[in-house]
Amino acid sequence: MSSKTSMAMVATLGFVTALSGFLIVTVFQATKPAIEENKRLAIQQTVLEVITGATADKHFIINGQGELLEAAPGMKGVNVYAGYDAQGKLLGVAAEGSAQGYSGSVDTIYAYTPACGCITGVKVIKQTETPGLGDKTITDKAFVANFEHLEAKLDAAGKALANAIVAVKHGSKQHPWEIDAISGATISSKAIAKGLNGSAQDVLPKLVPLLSKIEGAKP
Amino acid sequence: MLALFDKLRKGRFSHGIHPHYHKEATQGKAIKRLAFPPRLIVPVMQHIGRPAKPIVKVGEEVVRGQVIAEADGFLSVPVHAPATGIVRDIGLMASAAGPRVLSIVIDVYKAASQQVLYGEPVEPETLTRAELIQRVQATGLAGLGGAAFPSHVKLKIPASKAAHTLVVNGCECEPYLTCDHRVMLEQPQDLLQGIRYALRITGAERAIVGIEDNKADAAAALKAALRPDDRITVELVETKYPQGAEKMLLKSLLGVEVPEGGLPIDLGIVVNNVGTLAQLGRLLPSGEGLIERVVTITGYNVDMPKAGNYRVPIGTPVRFILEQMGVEADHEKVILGGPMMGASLASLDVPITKGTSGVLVFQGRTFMDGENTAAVYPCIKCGRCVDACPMHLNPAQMGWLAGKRQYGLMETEFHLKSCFECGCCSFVCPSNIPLVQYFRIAKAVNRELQERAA
Amino acid sequence: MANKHVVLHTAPHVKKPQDVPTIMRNVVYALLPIVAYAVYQFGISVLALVIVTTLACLGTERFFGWMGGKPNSLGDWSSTITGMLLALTLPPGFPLWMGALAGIAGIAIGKAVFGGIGFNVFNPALVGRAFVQAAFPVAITTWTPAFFSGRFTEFVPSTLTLPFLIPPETAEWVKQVAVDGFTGATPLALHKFQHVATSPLDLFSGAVAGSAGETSAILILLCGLYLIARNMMNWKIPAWIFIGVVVTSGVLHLINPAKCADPLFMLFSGGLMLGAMFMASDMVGSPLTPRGVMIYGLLIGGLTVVIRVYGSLSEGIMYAILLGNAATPLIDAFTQPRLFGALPRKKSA
Amino acid sequence: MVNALFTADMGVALGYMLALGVTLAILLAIANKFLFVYEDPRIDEVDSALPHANCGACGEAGCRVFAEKLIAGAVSPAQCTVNAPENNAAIANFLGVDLGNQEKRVARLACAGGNHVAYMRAQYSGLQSCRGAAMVGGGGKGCAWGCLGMGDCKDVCEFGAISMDKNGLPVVDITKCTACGDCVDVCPKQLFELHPISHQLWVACKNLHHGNEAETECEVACTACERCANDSPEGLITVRDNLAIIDYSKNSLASKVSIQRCPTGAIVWLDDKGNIEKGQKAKAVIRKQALPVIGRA
Amino acid sequence: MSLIKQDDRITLDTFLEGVWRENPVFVMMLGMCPTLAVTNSAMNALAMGVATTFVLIASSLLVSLFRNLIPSEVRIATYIVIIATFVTIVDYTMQAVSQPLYHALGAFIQLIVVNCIILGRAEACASRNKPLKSMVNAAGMGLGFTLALLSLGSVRELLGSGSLFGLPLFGEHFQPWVVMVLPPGGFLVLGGWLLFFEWLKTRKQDQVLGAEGATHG
Amino acid sequence: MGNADSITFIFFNAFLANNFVLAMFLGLCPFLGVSGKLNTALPMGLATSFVMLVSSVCAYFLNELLVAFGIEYLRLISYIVVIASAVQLVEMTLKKLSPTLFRALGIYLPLITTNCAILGLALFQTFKEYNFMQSLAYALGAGAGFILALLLMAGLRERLELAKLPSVTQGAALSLILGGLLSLAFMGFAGLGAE
Ligand SMILES: Cc1cc2nc3c(=O)[nH]c(=O)nc-3n(C[C@H](O)[C@H](O)[C@H](O)COP(=O)(O)O)c2cc1C
Ligand SMILES: Cc1cc2nc3c(=O)[nH]c(=O)nc-3n(C[C@H](O)[C@H](O)[C@H](O)COP(=O)(O)O)c2cc1C
Ligand SMILES: Cc1cc2nc3c(=O)[nH]c(=O)nc-3n(C[C@H](O)[C@H](O)[C@H](O)COP(=O)(O)O)c2cc1C
Ligand SMILES: Cc1cc2nc3c(=O)[nH]c(=O)nc-3n(C[C@H](O)[C@H](O)[C@H](O)CO)c2cc1C
Ligand code: SF4
Ligand code: SF4
Ligand code: SF4
Ligand code: SF4
Ligand code: FES
Repeated sequence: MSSKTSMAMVATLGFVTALSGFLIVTVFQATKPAIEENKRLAIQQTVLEVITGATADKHFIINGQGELLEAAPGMKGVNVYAGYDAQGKLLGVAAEGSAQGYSGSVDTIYAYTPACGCITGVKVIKQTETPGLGDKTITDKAFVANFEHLEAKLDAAGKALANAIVAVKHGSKQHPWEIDAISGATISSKAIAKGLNGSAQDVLPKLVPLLSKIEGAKP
Repeated sequence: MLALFDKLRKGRFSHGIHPHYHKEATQGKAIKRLAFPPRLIVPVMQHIGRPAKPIVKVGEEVVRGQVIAEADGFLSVPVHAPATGIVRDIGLMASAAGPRVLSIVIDVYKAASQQVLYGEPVEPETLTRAELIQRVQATGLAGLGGAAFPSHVKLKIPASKAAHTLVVNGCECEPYLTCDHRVMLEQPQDLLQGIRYALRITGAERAIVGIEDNKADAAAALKAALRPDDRITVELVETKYPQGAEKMLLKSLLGVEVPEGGLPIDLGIVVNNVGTLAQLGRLLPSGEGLIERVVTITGYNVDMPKAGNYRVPIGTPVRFILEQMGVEADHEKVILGGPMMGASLASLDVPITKGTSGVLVFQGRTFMDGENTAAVYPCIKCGRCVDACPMHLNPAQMGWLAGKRQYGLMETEFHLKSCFECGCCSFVCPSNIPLVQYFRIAKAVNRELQERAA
Repeated sequence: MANKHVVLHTAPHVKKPQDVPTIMRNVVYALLPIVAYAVYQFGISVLALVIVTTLACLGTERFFGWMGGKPNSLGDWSSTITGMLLALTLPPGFPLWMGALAGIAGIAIGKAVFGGIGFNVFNPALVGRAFVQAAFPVAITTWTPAFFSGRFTEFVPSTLTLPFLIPPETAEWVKQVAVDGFTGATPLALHKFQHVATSPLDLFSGAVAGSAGETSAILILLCGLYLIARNMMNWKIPAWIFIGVVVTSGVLHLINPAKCADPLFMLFSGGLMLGAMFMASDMVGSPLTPRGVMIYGLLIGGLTVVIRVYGSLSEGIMYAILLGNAATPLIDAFTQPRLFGALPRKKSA
Repeated sequence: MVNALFTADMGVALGYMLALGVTLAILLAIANKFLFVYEDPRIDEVDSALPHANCGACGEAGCRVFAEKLIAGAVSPAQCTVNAPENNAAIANFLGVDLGNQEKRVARLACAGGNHVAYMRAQYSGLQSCRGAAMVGGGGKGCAWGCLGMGDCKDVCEFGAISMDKNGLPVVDITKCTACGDCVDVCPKQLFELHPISHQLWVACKNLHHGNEAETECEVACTACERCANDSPEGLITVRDNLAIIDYSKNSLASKVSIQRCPTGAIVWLDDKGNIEKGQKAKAVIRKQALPVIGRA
Repeated sequence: MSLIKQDDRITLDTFLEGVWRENPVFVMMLGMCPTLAVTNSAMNALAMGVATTFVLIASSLLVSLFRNLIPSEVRIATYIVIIATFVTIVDYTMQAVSQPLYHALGAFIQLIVVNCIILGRAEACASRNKPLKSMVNAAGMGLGFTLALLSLGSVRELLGSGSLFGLPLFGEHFQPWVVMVLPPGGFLVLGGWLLFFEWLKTRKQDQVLGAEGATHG
Repeated sequence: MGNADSITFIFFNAFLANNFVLAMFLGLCPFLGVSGKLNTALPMGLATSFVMLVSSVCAYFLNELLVAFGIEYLRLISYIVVIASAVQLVEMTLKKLSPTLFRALGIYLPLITTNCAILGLALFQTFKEYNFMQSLAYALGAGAGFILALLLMAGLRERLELAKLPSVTQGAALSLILGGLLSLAFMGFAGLGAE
């Protein structure tokens, strides 16, 4: 193997990689605004949907020290999204939940309404459950109705939920903090309950003291 | 752990089958002599090795016991005239296997006394081992147990090896056959004499006669005839097919396994059939040739009152035997040998040879022992053949390969060569797959390919 | 015509009196009591289901035979077995059209594409069931109560669903007919999801929810013993499966009794008995050698428990058997019998 | 927009990509140097022009081996009889060697005893395979040398050159036959031989019985009457072991004269399409259907 | 380079080759992963097909343009860089156009890089032919791929969800066969198509044979 | 056990429940192409798993680099280029060290480069934000799963090679149907390891 071919190899690859780098950056720059807008819109839409009546939203992050910060790229912590009505009144706060379902994790965004100390809406944003079965958690009206008013009160100490949110077998719901599972998709239902419970147990104790701050930070 | 298991299993070999034996019809009947047929067909190749060379001419008169074809080298045995008569033809005649083979056709004199003229008596005790082996060859003896391997070759222990044990195979595990049984009962002295000669020739220290436990009377007869100074023991083994296969018998008696591709002599053992040794005991001192043997003649589903064991001149055509038995000429199947390994005949003009132990006539739906049909189904992978194969082969796998003509693979990966065609696998196969036939084909093809490559 | 001629045939000239149709026919006999008991338990819905699945299997078998220009293969009874076993693994109120689809799928993709009897690598009945389980996960986990009063005159509402349509909700109907305490969940699901134990007595008598044929373990055991006694089934397969189940669940039970039920419950609940006795023991999909059978059985037993305990599903025998089938060629390849008089292996395999 | 392109991003990205590309190229170049294994690129080229039937008709263990030997000059392209002639020509051209054309050879069958002229003496039942049948009492055919008609040769011919005629005799389509020799190997009665198509005089019989004895088993058997030998140039045909044998080293002397007086039509003339021509004196066979199985004549 | 001469002409076959005779999915069995993974609905199938076709054509063009400059040692690496560039472009474009579609196809858009069809075309066609011919051929391949994906996607969506391109076809009481949109469904439907084509082929052969037999008889 | 981020769960999930080949549809070309014989399937599986491990490690560090530079959009191209080079190095080494093995794997070695499973692994581990140990577990699980699927398939195909298949079922259709049935059987592993 002559060094000439080696040189040719290096030159070719170098040229081609540089060329492709150029192309990619160009495209990336060109599409970046549209993509970010898309992503933001997607989240906003979800938040506004899940918090009934909200018309504006704001993204906060609660960091490890329990401080509330306005979200900016690169920040670490728990995401919460505040939803306000046209008058700028805080209607609810949305947070993210996630748990393992039948065949993968089920990710949700749920709305916590401080007024009633309950969860008032849930939206599944990502799941890989069996189509036509596990995804009934999105389409089944009776199931979705569970989340019109799902109790999520803190206990006296304010460190955890008074009653853990659980899914129960279809038709056996008795308490306001229970979720009536979809028959045939108990596992997916439970995944949602588990996601809510896990997140609520963690987020609500931090969030509740901060509510007034959020209230103030109008959009 | 495994070794312990093996020890526990000594006294029997694993796998094998239990067919219906059907021995009742003939085992109680004493050996009788069959009449001489008008014409004998004597093939020059009745043994494994090189064919004998005819030394008589067409039209020549031969006397019973006279050598009519001489051995061609060491791995060959001479052929003697089974009856006094005139040589009518020397040409290609039908054989049990199919191909036409060179045979000497003798028209038997009706009026002749059929005295055995030839034969030069000797005192075996006075001869050296080499001389004895020469005398054994001269008798034309080839294994009567089935393979018809020249007995003198087997008895001559190669210089590199030594024999310590002579195993005498009195199992007769094939269904229907009882000729060895009768020989043990009626000629214990001949047999024991033959064993003593064989011990002397091979230099083995002891002899063990292995007999299946359904022939206890034969064992008793042999024991009764033993001399106190004999180094011979008689042992009963389980009645199970193929107990008589030498590898199985050695496993049962001695707990040893003949290594793959090896012979018993590799373990210092020589195996001989009781019929062979009984003949040896008679022929060696008298110097006669092997001109007749005991054959079981019986049938299934046929009316054969004369069924029994007969002393039949070598070369007697099957057609003549059936006529003597009073069996009509039309019948579905005639088998030379036992039902497990014997050959079904295309032509009744095939003669009895040194290796023929039985003539079986089957009639009607006799192919099966029971309710089955003969329809062949695909292998359902039941594993019965694997559990039946006494050689611990994988007949099912080989059967699949054979179905795709992958004969080479059968040999290199699945030990095709170790299959001794006992038929256990075909016997148990619920799909009626002709496994053994596949294996025979595969072996033949491989052999041809190797020959061609060489 | 009297022109009889000599017939030539290769040795051996005698045969053991058991051929494929004989064996298969006896399996049908052995299944009949189980079917009868299932009908007694669940009524005419199950009877209809058995008939439909069997006809679907037979029809598909014949259709593919005809397409391939092969002779009629219905006489070997194997498709009948497939149909009967398939029905026994389905819920009693399973819509008939889905049952038919399971039969068709089982024979078509489980057997016919491979060349018919003997060449299938997976158990056709289970292929059929796995297909509908994946296709209709709701219908196949909808259980109806045993011994309801009108069972000999009345179909379960879902049974008669029109083809291709969603079966009606049976919850209301179940409330009406059920003896109290029926929860619509199998003992395994109850244990797994609700942590409720079922009494052994109920398990034996079959007064629990479950597939049509899986509910009375004792009867299945007896019918299996018939086949074993007639030497038509390899008893080692169920035996090793039971050992696999008992050992695995025993260990897991000792470690965490809340998560894993005790071995006895494991053994007698769900479809294990039917699967081990009649489905894993199908020789076509199981290894040839005793050593292979041991590995196969232990694998199935172990997997069943693992899936029951750690998986998302409450019952694992069907998938365990299918996986066992899939592993069979591999097992066979590594458990060739040891040749009589084998020399020590010089070269590696 | 254009401005946005020349941000720092672009600089980092281009630098990174360049570095990546160059590093890897250098790595590969080094590896190439130390790990290089030379393989004649022509092997691939030639291999790609072969048919990939891996049939062994060329006598090698597969196409790739043949390609290697072609490069080495050990074989010539035309030895692959399966390939399209133009591809072989392309290979010869590419390698600059002679095509090495040989005369086309085909498989010829030395038996004419279909089931309408040859007697069966026993009914074989079992595996439908000539090999298998031949091992069971010879298969039941009267003539121990004759074709059993179960078509092992047909099954084994990868090129579909053999078909069974209505009397159960294989017929070779010589346009399809590649002389691979598989049928020669498979036939248990050794009835096939490979011959150049110029060998047109042919004895379609292997029966070693004499005269009547042969004819009672098969009506078209060679009876060893020696007429063909007598009518032919000296040494072209000899009768040995009751069978006429042609000495093909004298093939140039062969003509249709030899076949004319054959009483059974056992010796024939094959035209270049493989059609059979019998002599004038050969008895005409009018029977169409198979003979019944008869125990003994 | 090759023994068997390349033909520079662009014929209808240059295009049609990939559509039918050498269909990448049904005949050459290439690019199986996206074929099975994203065909659980017709829409996904179509999007995947179009995206792949774009990458196929664009990369064919570039490879063909540079074909004489690239040293054979870094041939593959270069092709891959070129392909990856276009895939990244498609990736970002799709994100900009529709988030839901992007999520449905998941990583499989990025995995177009390793779709053997594209590299295969680069190796077998683009590196040996002039740009236009390469592009025509690539377009044919892309069309063939898209059609194959569609034929899978529509069957799977039809049976698995009772709809086509999201439009419900069988009414609300239709019981979907969930298995069809699950992984086994992908394998089985493609297997089914192949069986069907094979059956058609043998039937055609039988007919031809039958006709021949008739003239001979 | 049970935690979705635990090493064991990641391993078993990639190995069985979300088997790369049978549930995720990755690496199908070699799965269908090199599964005809057991004794080529095993080396192929091992080679692929090895490359998976290598590329997983490469991808992990490469990603750190990309994030540090803030040029994540070059991820795809960097991954594939690095993987391709790694494969080529493995190929060259093999060719040098074991020409017989090289011959046996023949044209399939380059296929590893264009094997979705390799790139898929690298991309998924990045999407899932696995740390180094998790990535390793993921790669090992995926590799083991690939070998398992390949071996099962090869075993089945070797057996069916000897079956009397209907004329239409030969070849690719058969492999696909087998793949479908295997995938059906693997559905039994759903959720294995989850709480
Ligand atoms: C192919 C298949 C897919 C399934 N998919 C889901 C699913 O997505 N979500 C779910 O909760 N259960 C799923 N299941 C699990 C069963 O339906 C399970 O029995 C059920 O979740 C238990 O709930 P039940 O007690 O209400 O019947 C699936 C089962 C199968 C066989
Ligand atoms: C080809 C061949 C060679 C044999 N060579 C010897 C030999 O050298 N010495 C010997 O004692 N036996 C020899 N035998 C005989 C075998 O030991 C054995 O007794 C014979 O094959 C018959 O055994 P069977 O009836 O169990 O098949 C040979 C057999 C065959 C077939
Ligand atoms: C399957 C099988 C069964 C056999 N059965 C017997 C038998 O029952 N009796 C017997 O003497 N030989 C039997 N033989 C032959 C023996 O293996 C061995 O060849 C014979 O005893 C050697 O003695 P010979 O050379 O004197 O014939 C059998 C062989 C085989 C392969
Ligand atoms: C003991 C036994 C069990 C069987 N189990 C099944 C079964 O589970 N499923 C099935 O389709 N066939 C079964 N069969 C019948 C038959 O083996 C099956 O149809 C074959 O798989 C068809 O090739 C069984 C047969 C026997 C003897
Ligand atoms: S015939 Fe051969 S394979 Fe069959 S059982 Fe006997 S030794 Fe084994
Ligand atoms: S006995 Fe017959 S059916 Fe059973 S495994 Fe052996 S060959 Fe197959
Ligand atoms: S030529 Fe030979 S192989 Fe062909 S059919 Fe005749 S006997 Fe069989
Ligand atoms: S098998 Fe015989 S007929 Fe067929 S191609 Fe080969 S030589 Fe010719
Ligand atoms: S497309 Fe996935 S490996 Fe080829």
